[in-house]
Amino acid sequence: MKVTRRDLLGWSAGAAAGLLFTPVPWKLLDDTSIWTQNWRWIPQPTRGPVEVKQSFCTLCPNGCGVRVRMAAGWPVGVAGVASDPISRGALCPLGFAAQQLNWHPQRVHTVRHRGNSTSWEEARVAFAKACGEGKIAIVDGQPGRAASVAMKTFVEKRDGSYRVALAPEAQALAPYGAWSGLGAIGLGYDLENAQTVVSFGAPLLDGWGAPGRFTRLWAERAAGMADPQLRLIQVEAPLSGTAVSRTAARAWQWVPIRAGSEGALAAGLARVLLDEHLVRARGPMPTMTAGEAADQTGLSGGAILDLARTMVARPPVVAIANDGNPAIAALNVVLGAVGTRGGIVRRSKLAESYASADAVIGASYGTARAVLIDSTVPWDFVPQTDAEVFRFAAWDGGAGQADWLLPAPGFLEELTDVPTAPASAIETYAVAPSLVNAPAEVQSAAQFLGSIDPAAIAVEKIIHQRCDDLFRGRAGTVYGKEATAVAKIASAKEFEEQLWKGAVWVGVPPRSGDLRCELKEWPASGSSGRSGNASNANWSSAWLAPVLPPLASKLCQESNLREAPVGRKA
Amino acid sequence: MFPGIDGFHWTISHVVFLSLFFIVALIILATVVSAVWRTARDFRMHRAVEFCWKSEFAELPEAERLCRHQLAGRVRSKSCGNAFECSKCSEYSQFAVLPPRGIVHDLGIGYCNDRFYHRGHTWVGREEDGTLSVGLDELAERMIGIPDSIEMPEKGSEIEVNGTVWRMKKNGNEIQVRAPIDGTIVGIGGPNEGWYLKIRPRLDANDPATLRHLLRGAEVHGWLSRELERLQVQLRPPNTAPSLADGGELMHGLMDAIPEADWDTVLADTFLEI
Amino acid sequence: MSRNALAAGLGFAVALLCGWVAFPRALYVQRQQPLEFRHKTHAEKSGITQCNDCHALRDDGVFAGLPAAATCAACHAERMGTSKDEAILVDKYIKPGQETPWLVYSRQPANAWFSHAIHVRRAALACAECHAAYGESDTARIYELNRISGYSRDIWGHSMSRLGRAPGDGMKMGDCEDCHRRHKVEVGCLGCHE
Amino acid sequence: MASTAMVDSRWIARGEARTSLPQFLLWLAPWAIMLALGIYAGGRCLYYGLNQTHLDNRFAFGLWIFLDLGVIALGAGAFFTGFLVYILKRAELRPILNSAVVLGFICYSGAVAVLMVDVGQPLRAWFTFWHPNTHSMLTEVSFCITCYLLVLCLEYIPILLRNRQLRKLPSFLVFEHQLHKVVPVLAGVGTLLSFFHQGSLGGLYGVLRGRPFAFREGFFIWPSTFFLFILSAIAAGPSFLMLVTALVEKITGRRLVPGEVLQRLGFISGVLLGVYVAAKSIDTLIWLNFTSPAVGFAPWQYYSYQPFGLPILLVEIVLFGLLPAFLLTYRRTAARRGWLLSAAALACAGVLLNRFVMTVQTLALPTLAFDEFLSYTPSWQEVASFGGVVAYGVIVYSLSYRYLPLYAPPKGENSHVSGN
Amino acid sequence: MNARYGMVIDLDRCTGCGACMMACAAENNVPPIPQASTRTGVTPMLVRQVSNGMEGGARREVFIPILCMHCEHETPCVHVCPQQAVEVDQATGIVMQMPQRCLGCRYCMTACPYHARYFNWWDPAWPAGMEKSLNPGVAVRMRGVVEKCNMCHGRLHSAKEKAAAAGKREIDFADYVPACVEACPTAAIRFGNLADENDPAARETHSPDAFRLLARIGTEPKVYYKSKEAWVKELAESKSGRGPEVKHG
Repeated sequence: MKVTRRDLLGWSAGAAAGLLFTPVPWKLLDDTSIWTQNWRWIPQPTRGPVEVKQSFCTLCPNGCGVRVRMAAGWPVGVAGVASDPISRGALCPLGFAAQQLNWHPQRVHTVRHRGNSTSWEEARVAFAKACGEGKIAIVDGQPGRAASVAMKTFVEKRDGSYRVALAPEAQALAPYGAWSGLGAIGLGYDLENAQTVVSFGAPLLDGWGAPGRFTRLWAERAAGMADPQLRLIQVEAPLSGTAVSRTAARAWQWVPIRAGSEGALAAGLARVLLDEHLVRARGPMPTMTAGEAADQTGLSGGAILDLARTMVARPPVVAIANDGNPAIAALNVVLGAVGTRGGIVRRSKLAESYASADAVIGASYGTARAVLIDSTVPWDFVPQTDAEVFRFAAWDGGAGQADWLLPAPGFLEELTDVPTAPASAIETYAVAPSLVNAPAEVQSAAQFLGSIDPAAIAVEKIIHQRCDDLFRGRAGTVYGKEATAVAKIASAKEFEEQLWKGAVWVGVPPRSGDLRCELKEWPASGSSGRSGNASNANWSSAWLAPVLPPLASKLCQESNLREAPVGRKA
Repeated sequence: MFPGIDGFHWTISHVVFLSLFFIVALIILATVVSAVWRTARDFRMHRAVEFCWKSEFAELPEAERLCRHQLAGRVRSKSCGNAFECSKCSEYSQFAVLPPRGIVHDLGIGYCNDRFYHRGHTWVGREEDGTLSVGLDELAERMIGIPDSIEMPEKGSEIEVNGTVWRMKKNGNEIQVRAPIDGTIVGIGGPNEGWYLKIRPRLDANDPATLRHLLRGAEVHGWLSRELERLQVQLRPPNTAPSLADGGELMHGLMDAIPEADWDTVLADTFLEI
Repeated sequence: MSRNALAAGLGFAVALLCGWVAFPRALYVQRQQPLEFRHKTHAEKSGITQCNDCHALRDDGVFAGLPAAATCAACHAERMGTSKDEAILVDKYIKPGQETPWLVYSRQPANAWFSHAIHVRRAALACAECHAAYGESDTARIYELNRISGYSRDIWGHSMSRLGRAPGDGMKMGDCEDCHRRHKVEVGCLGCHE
Repeated sequence: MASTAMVDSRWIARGEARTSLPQFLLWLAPWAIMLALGIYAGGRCLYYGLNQTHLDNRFAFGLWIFLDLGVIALGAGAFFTGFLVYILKRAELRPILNSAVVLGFICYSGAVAVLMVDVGQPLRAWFTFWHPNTHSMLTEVSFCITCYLLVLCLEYIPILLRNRQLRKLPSFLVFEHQLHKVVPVLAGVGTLLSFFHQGSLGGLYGVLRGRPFAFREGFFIWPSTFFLFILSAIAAGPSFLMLVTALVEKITGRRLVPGEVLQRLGFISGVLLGVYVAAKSIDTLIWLNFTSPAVGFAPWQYYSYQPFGLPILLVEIVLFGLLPAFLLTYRRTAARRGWLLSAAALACAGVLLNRFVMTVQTLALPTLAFDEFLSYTPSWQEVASFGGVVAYGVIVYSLSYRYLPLYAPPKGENSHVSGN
Repeated sequence: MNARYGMVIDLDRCTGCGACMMACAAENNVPPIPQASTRTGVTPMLVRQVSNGMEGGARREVFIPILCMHCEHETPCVHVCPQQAVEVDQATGIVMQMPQRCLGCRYCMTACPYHARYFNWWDPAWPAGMEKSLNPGVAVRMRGVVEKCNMCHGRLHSAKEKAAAAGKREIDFADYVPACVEACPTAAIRFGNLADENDPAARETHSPDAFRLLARIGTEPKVYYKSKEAWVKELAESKSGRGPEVKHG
């Protein structure tokens, strides 16, 4: 029989009705919604056992203690260690996203020679050849590590030179080093005992030294207090427009001056202090009069006088520069803040001395055949030399400035030790075990050198040796779960074990009078390397890794809080 | 939504809101279901065709809805309000007259006085065996000539008065012929047999209700003459005045002769389609 | 009319057939476990009777889930018997130090948080209340994967209508809620979701 | 081609003069393109997500929500006319009833379509029904709009089935007839539903205590905007109907409905508009002087941001409110077609402006002291989808006009009313 | 005894370093979307910089961390959500956003006066391999849903589980510290149970320096702020944008 239109109509009506009595529509509805909740293309966290491990963040010389949450062997979260005397539980914002760094798109995975990828063997041969042909130089970013020792010994054996790229805080200390003839290393600010801190553009609240150090100090002794026990006076030019830097915004007092006139103000202040006999006549008399200073800084003479009075009102007082500006150092001499409690102090007995890497630059070291740059050196350090440059780096900071780009271990991928942070008043030592297996293709500079010179000592050995020495020194205290005097620790082995578990050795407080700066006349206001503006030097630019974790880029992108530092876009 | 589903709370607002919703939903559902059900019922009770006819009848042009008595000249002007169901008409009886016999040829087309004519241009004739034969009247036949195709119903199928009983195609026009009476098909003929269908009426052939609604005699004359007028008007070449009522003989195969005419309309008016 | 009814009835029947018979087959794709695991045999032969002998809670309270290959290796470092499944386990996974890629019947979406510690330790629920008597089974069931949602059929439960399910058959949110309702436990959304 | 034209003519009710097929297609073509573009844009939004739009976290609602509010307000003509014809038995409005239903259908289906693109997870939209939060105005809206769309479909079917070819199927014709008989019930339900969701759309903003610009005290659970939206909608609905009818008459060059019908519509519209404007003014005063200061917002400051100055408020109340209300009700002006239509246009503009202000200004204004005043410009995808909906409306309406008896109520109407 | 978790944020201590934002994003697996901007990003914790509008030495700036205020009363987002994707947890007082229930209508975002709710405009994505660094305690949200601060409920879960494993009913409060609180280098954020009068956070809410944003709207936020500076307190009660001008980034 023939199927009519009407039959089809009836059929489909029946079918439609029937469908409602089957699971089809309901199940599909349910499943599609579950599907939208678990789209296959959405990344899912890895399942696996979660554990918490301790180590130290070595992305900058301050070496803050970190508590790392590990899932299935991968770091998934970073937090501070409250018991850590250096960071006091604080981290810089970047630290909280550091677990992402090892996956950063700009991670260096292959040995590259002038842009083309090649092998470690090639690099080794090339460097060995260079060593044979002429002098070599090694530039270190975090001096005083075991690795530094290894590099130093290697290079000195070959009559080369070991140089250091200074952290900004250390640069500011250079003048005292020069005047005292001690070298910049081993000096620090005794902020813990200061009452008045005059910062000439140093980003004290925004990435100066270990993030936890001054901010905590400030929070406990200054924040929100009408009459704080710690007075922070920020001398600084306003940022673009009317905005001010974080430090200036939160300081007890902000003294806005013309950009670049820090030196003049320092001189002016010194002049006033001496003229008005606000300090016991000490040190050189600046040639500059208060009037001239007023003209240059854009402050009124009265303002400078008031500032001078405020400074000495609450001793001890210390001035902190953001660069190696000698005028500010001289001001400290006038204030008598050098070598005294709450001022600039000499902390180190153990520290190795070294020369600043700036010396690599220019003719003085033009004869170098090869320069090896450790991965701890900030990316913006570019040696002006025609020598063959071997650059170790975990992340590509952009531009083939180096002839050789050598993949170095990333975040927590390498065993290292953590020497005293620059600008710290007290000596510290810690061991940062690696928590993540480094990918096969990476090598640290020390390992690289070791593979060239069989006689070189392995980092592990040096660390062991140092622990031994520290234990024998019998001085200081170990801060683990609780604080224990070294003297009370039974054996070197136990001491070392504690350090490997994340404890920090803290040396004895500095004695005043260990540091003396004799200054005949007022120094010519040295050209300041960086403009004394805190915004230019904060955690994101002072930080050594050339890239930001994606989350940090996110912060810059999705909030008005911070500008992305140039060349640090992830 | 329902108790036991996450998010259902026995709170006033929740219960009130949902019950309101369900009431509304039920009402909507009920209306649809009732409409469907009543439709089905109409079909079950064979009222569909009748109903369709009524609704279409209402939309037929005035000229097609004239009362048979006006056609026969018994009243001046009267249009039918019963969709040609004369048995339902109160005034019918007063005009009841028996027609004369014999074939008449006074309009140039013939019609039989002993046949009963439906306005859809079909006729019904009595047969000896008590069945009724159904055919196309001469006007329709001449108009269509030889149809390109004919689609007849199956033997034994029921037909209902005014329902479509068979379809014909001519030059791409579909023609639906309306059944003149109720009944069962007992024989299938065609153009050549002179009749198209043999029908056993639902009621007895002699039952007045069977044929009462159909035209006879004078009514047919009046009706046909009107139809011819209409044709003349509709088929006249554009921009010429309407010719006289007795516009000569109606030729065979009109549709082939004047293809350019608006046959869609003409056929519709002829076979009472809307 | 009757003819209409016939057509409609036909359509209805066809729909029912497709919906109840063809649809489930189309929706779920069947997967074999990497190897046949026999709970019963283990219970009998090795005297491992407690579920948490293998499916243990870690010290931090997190459920370890299926035992790692290492756990199996404790006994199956070398072949003990002749079964080919054991051979697969030893040669394919334990020896090369690979984890066995079990297909987890009760795997929930990442956004659902379930704590065995809370349900087993605090509420003292028996494993079977959710996992049925799978512990006594002596075969690794076929794993049925929902093509759309990407989860095991065990989540919806084996009866498509979800009617008359055995206890522990079905692990949808509604099932959790029912149990919570029975035990008068009030948890908000975030009690179980991440 | 000829044969196509012939087939096409078979679908047009006999005796209805319609333009030739090619001309009709020519008219449809641009709209079809627009619609295609809209579908493409909407598709992108569904496939790539809403990053295709220029909406953002502050401007969570934008052009689309404005479109929804707008068309739904204008579509109110459908339920209101139905209400007048079937419930209040105003038979004189019957001629435009069909057209009203089709317009309503277009507006609501368009709105729902856009909503489905606007939400981030359309596949989960049914959660609203499965786990409804009955405190949310949006729940009320979703429920009512869905039901009412259903009602509109049911009201549309009879018109559809009166198509010349479709009606040839006896089952269709009979069904159409039976459906037609229950339409009054549907009209009643529709009225109830529309009443509520038009209101809830207003409530949507009125309940936002976090947005003092929109927040209104109210009566029982409904903020005053609930009632204002209903009023404005039923005021503007007839005007819109009038405009469309007039437009169609202009385009087709045929007089479709007797002038009195339009005047009647205009009068109703005018009266309601007057009531609305009065209510709105009172509400605004109360809000400016009590509601807003109570939560610590100095009212005049809402209007201190350009372009949303005080003028906008005045335009809405006077130019788009009082003026058309007068023009529509005053006999002399109402009698003049030109005045009548421009007044209707003003009324529609008024309700659109109101919806725009409620959506955009509410979100643009800062709430926290340190917020910025934000603006936003829709992306081409948003605009295209918007245009798509308009095109969809034009196309559906044109087709309905060509093939369905929109303005010619069946001669046999009586047979329907009396039933068989 | 139901808890009412809340925070007191000492604005005088905030240096605007952004550690809280980072820790929050890392803890909650918030994706770094390359195309996202200040208006389309997802920052459940957002530090905003506001100045007193003065020039020179008189200028003061303050950093205000904005997160979900977990409103106690008339919670705006809860009332508007059409499908109960937002609810106030009875046990903790946390206002909970359920991305899996959300259909992305964004009505809650228009309702929130603090702009503390964020829409996922993009599919979540990380550089290749980086998904290994995702926090297993929190599920990644899919595109097209709203999210906000859930007070690190992932940590609450582990705390509960730990307690249960140890056979305890109540969690050890030390185990439940939201990421931002943990991260703040100056300990400016104090987290606690406001229902417990002995809780230091609860006590701080009564300090004369404590205030809440837009308190007059009457939503009873459970996030308090604290500052000794008068002009900062004035920010709390918005004068509809007539407050101190804003730092544009």
